[in-house]
Amino acid sequence: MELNRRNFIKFLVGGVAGIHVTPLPWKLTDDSAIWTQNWPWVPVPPEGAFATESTVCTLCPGGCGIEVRKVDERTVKIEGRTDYPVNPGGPCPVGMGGLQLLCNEDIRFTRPMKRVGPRGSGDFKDITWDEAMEALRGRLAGLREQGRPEALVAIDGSPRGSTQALLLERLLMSMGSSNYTRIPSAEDTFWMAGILMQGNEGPMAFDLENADFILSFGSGLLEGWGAPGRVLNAWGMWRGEQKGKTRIVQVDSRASNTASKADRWVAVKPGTEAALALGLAHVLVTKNLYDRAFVRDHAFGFEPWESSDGKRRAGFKALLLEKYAPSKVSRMTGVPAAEIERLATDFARARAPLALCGKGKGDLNGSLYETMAVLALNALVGGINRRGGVLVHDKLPLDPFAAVEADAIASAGLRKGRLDGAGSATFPFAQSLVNRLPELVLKSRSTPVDTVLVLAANPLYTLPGSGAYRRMFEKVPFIVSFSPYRDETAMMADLILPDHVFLEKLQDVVWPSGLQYPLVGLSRPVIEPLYRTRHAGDVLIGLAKGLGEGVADNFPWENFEEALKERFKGIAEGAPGLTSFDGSTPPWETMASGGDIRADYESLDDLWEKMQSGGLWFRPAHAYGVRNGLFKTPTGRFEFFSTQIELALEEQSQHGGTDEVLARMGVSARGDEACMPHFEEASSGGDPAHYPLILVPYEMINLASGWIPSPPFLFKTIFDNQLLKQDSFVELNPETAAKLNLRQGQRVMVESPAGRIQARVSLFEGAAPGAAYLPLGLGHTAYDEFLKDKGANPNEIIEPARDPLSGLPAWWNTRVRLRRI
Amino acid sequence: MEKGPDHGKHRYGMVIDLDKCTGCGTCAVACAAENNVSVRQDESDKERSISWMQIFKITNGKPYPDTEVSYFPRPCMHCEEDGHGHHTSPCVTVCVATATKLDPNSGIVSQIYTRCIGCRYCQAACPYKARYFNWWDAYFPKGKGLDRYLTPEVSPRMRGVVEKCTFCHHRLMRAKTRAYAEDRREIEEDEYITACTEACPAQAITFGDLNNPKHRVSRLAKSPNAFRLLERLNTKPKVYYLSTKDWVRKLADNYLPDEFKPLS
Amino acid sequence: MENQAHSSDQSTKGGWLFFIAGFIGSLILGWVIFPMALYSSQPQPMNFNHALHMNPDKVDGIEGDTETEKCLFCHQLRDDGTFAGIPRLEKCMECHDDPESPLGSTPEEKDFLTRYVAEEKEIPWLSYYRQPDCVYFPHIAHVKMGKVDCRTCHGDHGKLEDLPAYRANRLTGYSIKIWGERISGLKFNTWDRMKMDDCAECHTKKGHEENNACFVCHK
Amino acid sequence: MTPFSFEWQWNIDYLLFMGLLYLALTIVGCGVGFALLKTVLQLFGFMRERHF
Amino acid sequence: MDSPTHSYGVKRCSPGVFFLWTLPWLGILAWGGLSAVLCLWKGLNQTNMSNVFAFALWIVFDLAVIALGAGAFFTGFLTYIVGKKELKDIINAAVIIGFICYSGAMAMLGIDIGQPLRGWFIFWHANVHSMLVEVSFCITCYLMVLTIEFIPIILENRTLQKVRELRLFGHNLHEIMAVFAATGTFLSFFHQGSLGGMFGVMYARPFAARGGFYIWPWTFFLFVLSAIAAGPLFTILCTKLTEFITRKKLVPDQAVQSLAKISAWLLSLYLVFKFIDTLGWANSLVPKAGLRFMDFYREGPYGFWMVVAELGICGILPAVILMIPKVRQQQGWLIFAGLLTCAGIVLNRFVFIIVTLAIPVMPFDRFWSYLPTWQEWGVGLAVVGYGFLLFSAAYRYLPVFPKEPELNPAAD
Repeated sequence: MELNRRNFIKFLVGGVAGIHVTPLPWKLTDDSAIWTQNWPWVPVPPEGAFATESTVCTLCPGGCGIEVRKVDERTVKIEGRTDYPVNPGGPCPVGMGGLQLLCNEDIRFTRPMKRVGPRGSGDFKDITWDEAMEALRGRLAGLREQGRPEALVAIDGSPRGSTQALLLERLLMSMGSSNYTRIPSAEDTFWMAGILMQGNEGPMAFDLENADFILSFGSGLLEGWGAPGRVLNAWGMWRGEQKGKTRIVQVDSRASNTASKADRWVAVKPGTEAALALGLAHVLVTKNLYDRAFVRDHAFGFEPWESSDGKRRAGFKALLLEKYAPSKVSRMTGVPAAEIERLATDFARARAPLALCGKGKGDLNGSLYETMAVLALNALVGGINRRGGVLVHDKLPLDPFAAVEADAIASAGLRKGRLDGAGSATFPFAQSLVNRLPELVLKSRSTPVDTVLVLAANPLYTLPGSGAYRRMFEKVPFIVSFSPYRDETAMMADLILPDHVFLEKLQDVVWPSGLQYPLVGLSRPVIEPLYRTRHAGDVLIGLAKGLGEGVADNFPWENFEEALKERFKGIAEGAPGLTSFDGSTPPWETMASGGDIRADYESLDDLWEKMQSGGLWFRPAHAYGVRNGLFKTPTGRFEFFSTQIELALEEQSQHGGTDEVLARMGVSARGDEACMPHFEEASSGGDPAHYPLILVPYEMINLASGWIPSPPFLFKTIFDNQLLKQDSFVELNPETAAKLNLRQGQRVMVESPAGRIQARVSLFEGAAPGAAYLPLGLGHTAYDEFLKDKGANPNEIIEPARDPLSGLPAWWNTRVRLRRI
Repeated sequence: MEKGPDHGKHRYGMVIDLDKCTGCGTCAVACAAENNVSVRQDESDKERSISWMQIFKITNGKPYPDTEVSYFPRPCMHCEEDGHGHHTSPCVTVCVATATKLDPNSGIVSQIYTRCIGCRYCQAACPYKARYFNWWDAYFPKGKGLDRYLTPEVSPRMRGVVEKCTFCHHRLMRAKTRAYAEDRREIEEDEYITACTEACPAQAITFGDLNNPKHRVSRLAKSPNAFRLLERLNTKPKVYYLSTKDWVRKLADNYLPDEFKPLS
Repeated sequence: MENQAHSSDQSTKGGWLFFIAGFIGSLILGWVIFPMALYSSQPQPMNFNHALHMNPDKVDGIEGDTETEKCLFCHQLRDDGTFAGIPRLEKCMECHDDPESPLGSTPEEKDFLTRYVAEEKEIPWLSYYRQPDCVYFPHIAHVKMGKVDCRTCHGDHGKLEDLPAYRANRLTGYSIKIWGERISGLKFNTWDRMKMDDCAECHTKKGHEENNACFVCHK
Repeated sequence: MTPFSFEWQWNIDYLLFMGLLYLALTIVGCGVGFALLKTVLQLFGFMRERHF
Repeated sequence: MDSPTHSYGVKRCSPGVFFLWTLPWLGILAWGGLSAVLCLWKGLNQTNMSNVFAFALWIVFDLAVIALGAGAFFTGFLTYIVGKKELKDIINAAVIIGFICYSGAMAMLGIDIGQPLRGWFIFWHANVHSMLVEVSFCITCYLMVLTIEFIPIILENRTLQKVRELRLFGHNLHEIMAVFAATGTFLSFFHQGSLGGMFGVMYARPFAARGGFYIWPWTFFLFVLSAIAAGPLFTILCTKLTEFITRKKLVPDQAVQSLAKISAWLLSLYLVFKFIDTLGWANSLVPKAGLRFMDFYREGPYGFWMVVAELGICGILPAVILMIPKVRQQQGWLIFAGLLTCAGIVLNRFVFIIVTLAIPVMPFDRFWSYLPTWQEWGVGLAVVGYGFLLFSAAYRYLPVFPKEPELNPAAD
């Protein structure tokens, strides 16, 4: 009996036979399957107690109410709120995916940082908050010591009128710099048009839900215009309970979602919306369909008049009759004359017609004359301050803070005026012109700008002609970013003072854009900050305090919350409002009650406390139909002919003829026409012979297009003929593509005089012939793998002209050509 | 004994009004966020990306300027029949390991990831492409913090298994649990709705019990404008669509020439 | 290989011994060594005397008429019906509110007060009965609506004076309580095993076969 | 799956389908078992070996 | 050269030559092994399969290989049950080819499923209504049967014959081979059918769906028929290839002709049914789904030519060739027809798998295309390499062709 091979085999056979009558093979089979069910690398979300907290979304100026579902201290889901009047339901997809902007360490700055590598390299070093604050404080103090505080420039993208914006501007003023600039948005254009025609500083308020005929001039109602939660909800209502009662007509050059889903799509040549609006006005006049009572009693400059100097002035009506007959407008816009007449008739015959403007989402500014033309159209049908029209409001009674007390250094700095020339003779109506900064910095050898503070903005990505900003930032000595995100602009910064992101941050949401009644939301933090970030408001206050007496005196608050609460003094003392909404009757239904509202709070403290829980103050009341004393224009009337433009031109004409002034303002019209809404042919640097197509950047609701990055979830909703791997698609009409010999999916270079980007061709019957459409919101060069190098950013090749009169960038008229690669 | 399609206790279903739907994609995002759906670096690979609620874009194909686009949001249809008259859905009959079943009490087609062996037969059988295979492990790179938003109510999937829309059945469980806490056994119409229904800003989606005549869905599903996707295949989906537009209605199914009967 | 012709006959009988040796060897491997190797053993961070806390003579304040209600006093159902599981420190501190003054005199309590209450640190308990992530188990449906005793699934855990070590399957990560303590898989008590078939068996026995539908217990 | 599994349903589909599976397995098992047994018996001389 | 490991009275090449011959097949196996490891380790993302092409190259290989391996059960059936004695000369080869095909297919399926470690759920948690369960059950059982059928052949190896236990066991198994053959026939019949049934029951895929008898759609029977028509031809092709490579005659013509004749009849019968099925389907199920026959052949590379190729060139043509005894008896024509038939059956399986999935059902969906990755080719071709290797080894060491010594009398 030796252990030879055969016996060993027998031993093994015995073993194999034996093992099968033990649990081992069976349990291992079972356990290995169970192992695959519990792979250690598959995350197991921890259990805990569920809770929901409500707050307000600040990812766009729309300010939807949101509810955040939490498991213990983790936020797991964002949902819409039914007790918030802006959006009685879900928010937009960006808001829905917001948690991905909170819990992603690759796109966030988790602590203050200092640049160590070359600019733009993204090489940063961790520093402490003390070091960070001291670095910036030292820089600012240095500027004051050198007596050039005006070399401090801020680029701010926080919503207009928000406390954070106020504090930043205040810091600059206290320092002695008037160079506070803002990222231009549709709100700026609205503001200017409002001032010029209505004399009113309140935001443009559209009584959408009460209108029965909505004529939108390129406003992307379904692409995120205004407060998306509100507009989409209204849309559902128009197609639901109110089926057939409200008609929607979309003026657009492309079969966008809004155009397709509207009752009627009026296809216009890109950029000719103003001409169409004026053509409609012409029909209203010739067919006598306009509101004669309103024009007679409350308007100025419609009929001919004799001015004080005895000159006979033709007026708006004459301008319409002369230049905007349907046949002419048809040639300008490509819309058949008969359709113009029919549309005008339908519009005028509606009970509550409302014309809208603001290109796309309104994240970018629009054309001032176009906005004025649309406003004029509303006025012609008597739609100003009428139920279902454009409502005229005063500014919110939020406390503006006491005036800045400038010390000697500051006063000297402030006297030097603004670098960008906003408010100057050339740009009399602009408040800030960030688009002028690059040329100012780049043209001089030593830049007049020393330090730039960037707050809630990503100019390198979001502004048209972004290349110029990159060159500017390469030259500016010191850049400070408050961005919580590793965005393109932050990558250029020398110092990062990361802000909290929205769910960690206390913020006021001032009047969601386009809303027809005053509303302030309070976006409360729903979780403790995840990282070592700091509220930008607190940083600004801290900085001011660190800069010593002259500056610190203007910042009497301990922290942002205190400053914020102080602003609500105005609300508490002003017209009564409500701090809760039960969701039963929408405010737009009850608004007609006039001013008859009883405040549900007693004092500032009471209001503040109630706002902490409901996150809301609003005033669902409006004095419809009141027009007397409404308009704060020099004539006290709605001005079809803006006397303020006339005045500005006159003031300047001493320095040359009016024609010269107009030329400087970029206005091609001459004489009285310049003071009235009119159509200005888009000017573009590109020669149509070499650049045969017009580039139309368009926005999508399922991509964030402002400074906020898109949550990765959104890419599930992007089609593969919009983005495929690293390529975004340029939409072309099949006919246009055929002429250029391009096929679906083909890679092309989109070239403009300003640069070129790569894209693929997407054939779309709904694209206007002769135009090339590129989506905004793709083509990041910063952030993480989910966002970086995906698609192209059309801003890079846009050659922004100046919008006539407003001075803001005109980004809708760049010409391009496509080259196969 | 097999119960007929109408004889189960509940038959949860959905009605999507395509006239209201704006194609914004909030439903798809809400679904992904609610259900811990994995997001990959390249979501443009539509053949392999996962979107339980997938949105299909359709156009009427007419030349400029008569072009129109519309959208079909497509969750799992939770079919009631397999197309051959059996009271089971096309995917359920074929599943080898009983990983997917049609629950007779709720009408929901369940999918158990830990049971699924990943043979993908169900995907082949589903004409709606509502089923998704996990070609990769869920993507949560280390140290990125992305897994912090995962909800414990839905189990994250491992690679190699099929997943699909579940009508947010965990919300049904949530509602039931809450009802139990309040000493109730039955739940109300609004207590259980899916994440997409809740999220839709245009209120285009309605969810409820098709067996309950009081629920809005059972009324809407009987509307003359109501139709289902690929109805002729007799899979009896529980997701209905509403549209007044004939070209949209026509694209919901295959028709021989002259077979389609327009509404107007 | 040269003597193969007759070696086959020779080795036949002796060879069977090798066969039997192999057979018995694998029996030992499979029944004794394998189960020992498969499970890890980890002590709880500190001891908890269930028996003491459940004894009204020694500890009062734990209210409840029935055993189940007493269990639920600490292992609570939340207002939304979800089950809180092992109590958090907060719950313990409803009674043990002062780190300085113990209520009793056990060393565990002292340990608890100094190491956790004073430091405001949660005790990292190891849960014996946690089902895997794919399982949705609503306690409320069983305890409140189904009137199932805690004992049915958890056995006499509430009578233990000492917490046993936590043993987990090294391969699957399951607590040994789920698959069952006995490697043979035999089951004598309802709480011996908590696999799917056991849940289903109980549902069927109680006439709730509809609850064997997949989505009742899976998530 | 065995009739003891909770997923088992007492209907004709299961009986027929699983029945045939078990039948096939039984036949194959019996066949192999028979050959094994016969071999063992022949080895220990309880049965005569047939020569080919 | 005689060696104690070879059978008596046959000549085999030298170990060195044999080793060189195995090299390419080992290379393919290594490629397949690497692919398999990658797929198991990293997951199926290594392939180009997708949610559209849930089934792809591997399943095509599987179905093709299993259809071609049908020669084993059918020849076994003819030999042991029907009693066609002349087929005893080819049955061993048929069994080995069957074994190769089935074991290869099983291995490939093991990689193809997303969770191989849970594969046994098919048995433990079976859904008895799924055709794939029927397939799995029968294939697994049949693979057992094939193994049992293979064992006596292995044990007939000259060296192993010296071990008494093994010799006895082999003989005893061989004695009751008819039982196994019968069981195998039963199992194989059902899974060949249910493989077809798998597609026929996808009622919501109008391209694949079929009406049928009881629970079995017509494809069930078509697959059985096509498999038993093509399987024996594949066995013939394999033996002819072996004869060609070894430059020996290994199987008497009688056996080959007998099989070929049966195949010819079965193929013709299959084609008749297939045409009836296609016409019936095109005129009932297809219009019911709102489609027309030609709608399926409009998009992508899969045009009407596929129908012509599958049914005409690879169907009618070989059937005609094989039906005429004089033509069939010429080796060239026989091989040509065999190749066509086998290509036809592969094409048929391809159409049912890939084309079914590529054709969109929702009108607004689009046509997708698919190209396998090298990993997919690796795993697929590994079966071929494995087949060559195993068959070569069997030929070298086992009495695969019992008539070989007789047909090739030793020169010395």
